[in-house]
Amino acid sequence: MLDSLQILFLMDGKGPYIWSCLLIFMVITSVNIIIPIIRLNKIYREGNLEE
Amino acid sequence: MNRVWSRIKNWLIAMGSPPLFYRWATSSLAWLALLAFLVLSSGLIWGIGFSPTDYKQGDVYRIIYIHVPSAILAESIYILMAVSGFISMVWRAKIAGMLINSAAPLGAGFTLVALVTGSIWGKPTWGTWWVWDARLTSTLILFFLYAAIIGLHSSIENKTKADRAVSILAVLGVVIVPIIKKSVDWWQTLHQPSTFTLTSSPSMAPEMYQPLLVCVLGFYCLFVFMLSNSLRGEIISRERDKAWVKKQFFKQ
Amino acid sequence: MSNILKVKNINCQRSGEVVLQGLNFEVEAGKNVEIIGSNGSGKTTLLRLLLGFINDYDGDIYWNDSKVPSKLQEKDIHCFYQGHQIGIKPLLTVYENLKFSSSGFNSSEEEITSVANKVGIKTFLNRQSANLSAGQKRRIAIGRWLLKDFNLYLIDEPFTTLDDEGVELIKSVVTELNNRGASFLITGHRPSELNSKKIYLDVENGR
Amino acid sequence: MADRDNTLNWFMLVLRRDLTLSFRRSATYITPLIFFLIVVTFFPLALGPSQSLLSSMASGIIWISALLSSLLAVEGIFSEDYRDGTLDQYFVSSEPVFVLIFAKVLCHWLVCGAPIILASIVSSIFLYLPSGALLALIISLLLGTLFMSLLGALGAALSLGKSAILSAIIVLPFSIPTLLMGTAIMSAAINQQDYSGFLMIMGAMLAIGIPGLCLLTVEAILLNYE
Repeated sequence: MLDSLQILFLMDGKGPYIWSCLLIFMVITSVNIIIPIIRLNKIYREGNLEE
Repeated sequence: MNRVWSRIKNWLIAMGSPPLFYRWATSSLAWLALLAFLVLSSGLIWGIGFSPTDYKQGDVYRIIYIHVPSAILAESIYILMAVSGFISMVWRAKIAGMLINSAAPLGAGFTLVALVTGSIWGKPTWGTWWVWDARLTSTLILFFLYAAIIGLHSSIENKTKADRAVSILAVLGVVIVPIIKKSVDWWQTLHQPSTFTLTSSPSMAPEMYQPLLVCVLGFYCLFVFMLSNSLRGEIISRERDKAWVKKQFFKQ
Repeated sequence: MSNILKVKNINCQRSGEVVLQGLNFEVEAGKNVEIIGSNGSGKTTLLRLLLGFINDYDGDIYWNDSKVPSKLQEKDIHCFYQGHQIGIKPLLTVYENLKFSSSGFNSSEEEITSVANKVGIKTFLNRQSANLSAGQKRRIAIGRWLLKDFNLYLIDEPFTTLDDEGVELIKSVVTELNNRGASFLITGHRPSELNSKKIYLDVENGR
Repeated sequence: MADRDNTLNWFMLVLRRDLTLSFRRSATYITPLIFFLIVVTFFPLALGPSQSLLSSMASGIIWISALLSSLLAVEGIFSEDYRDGTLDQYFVSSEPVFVLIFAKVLCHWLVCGAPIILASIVSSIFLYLPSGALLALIISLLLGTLFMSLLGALGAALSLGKSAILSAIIVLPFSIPTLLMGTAIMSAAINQQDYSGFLMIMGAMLAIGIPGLCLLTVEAILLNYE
């Protein structure tokens, strides 16, 4: 089981390229998802303070 | 049959008014996230994990399962923005302007993903980080178009004015994008006789091609989720002092 | 007496606070209307709203008794608009300022000199407008009214920086143009001696 | 019939007015010229004076500096009229407005485009451009600077009252097809090939651009009046 993971990760030397691509995709997408949520919470907290 | 069609039409018209869209988005956000996660992860796992290795390039071609879908998505987000720009110019629909403002950062993000993965792909295959391939160059120009839209929108304070300026730019952009792609393709053949273009997907083996379709579908589901998420935030931030926002948003 | 312009209960908000509320008035051909209000009472907003520069208002505007979405699309009523900035180019001479304007581009040399004479700036015709006084620049603007017959003149505070002689000049020009069938919509701080229907903005908002 | 020559009078009037204004203020046609020459002389300073290197890059250098200088000069095309109220009067007058926009663009092209083309002849000597390509350079720049003035007018209208850099960012991506066509004409001329096909493409782009961009500019200016 362990070595098949090893093969999957290494992919005869080209593995890091693929995983770095996946990592960059996840980072950029999560930034685009989280920023609106943070903005919404900020408005929510400000809104409640006014009431 | 036209009963179904009229229900779809009513749903589309309902989406035109911010409160109704906000209610639909809040209720179905979780489902959209789940759907996007399922389709996308199955596509990626199938593509990266189980599809056969390419005889020429070895395993590094698997980057195609991220690079191509994000490039396609960046293109279709721009077309979506142009359509909503046209709607906002002709019918002055407020939600269309908001849609552009929330879709632009997403489009820029996906274009960035396509660019970075394209250059990472170039390293093992051609030994350089950046190669002036026709498709990569037109994606780079698309990124500049997104930056122009975001820059113009943030530079105008009055949001309704900013929406109309940005919809003009989006409509103009969608006319120019095919011209740019054609001239860049032609420019590449002029200076370099056709080397290996980055992705000739139709000629790929079927088992490599099917996961790619699933990945593209997954990316579209992800975009629908991200768009409704950021459009929801945009509506609330734009209509804060309206009555329906106080009733629906602050009372949760 | 068909009225050129009819305004029915106009409400307009500018960035949140109410500027115009329940405004009704008509402008008949050959008659004048004066909108009097303090600063920020919505005079300029009303003018820009009539001209179609602002379209987020509720209420209706009838041009020649037909409702038109925005004045910019409707071309058969000739309007002349003069805002706070009177649009005199310092680098151009007085003659060029009269000639290169939305009213003077078809008029011949004699017409322009005769209008300049009537308005009292004939002697400066070839002098650059940079070294003219504010009052004289206003006279150039008044000269532009005479160069072409418009149905409706929308003038924003014409009496500022004008001496008594200038006020007399405006009265004579307005009456002359009224006889030719043109009507005026003028805004100002205080009611002037023109024979015009006075509409007080501040009182309107109060009611 | 009267209406048509009325509009022609109107077009000629605005053109004459802008030309007299620009010639009275000599800075308007000198600054783009000097900027163009400065940018052109930077390249030999940076890349070294070797003739073979410069002559191979001459057409690209001239084209890029021509695009940039005609774009930066377009910033003031509307701002002065917008500030002192003449633009409102012109909009309200019952003359068609896009004629006014095209007159302003044409005036900017005559005032800024023409000096740039003259300067490009001088700079083709600086950069050892092969003499055969000089005629192609002038023709392609004629069309190119006109398209840039059109695009620049839209950028200036969109960012009225904002910084010029913003209108540059907005407009530069749209000038890529013109840049590619221009340099293609140049490389075809240098290799003594026939470049009439590329000229036709640039002509077609102008044919679509002039009506389309002028109408979009009218919409963009109206937007600033809200």
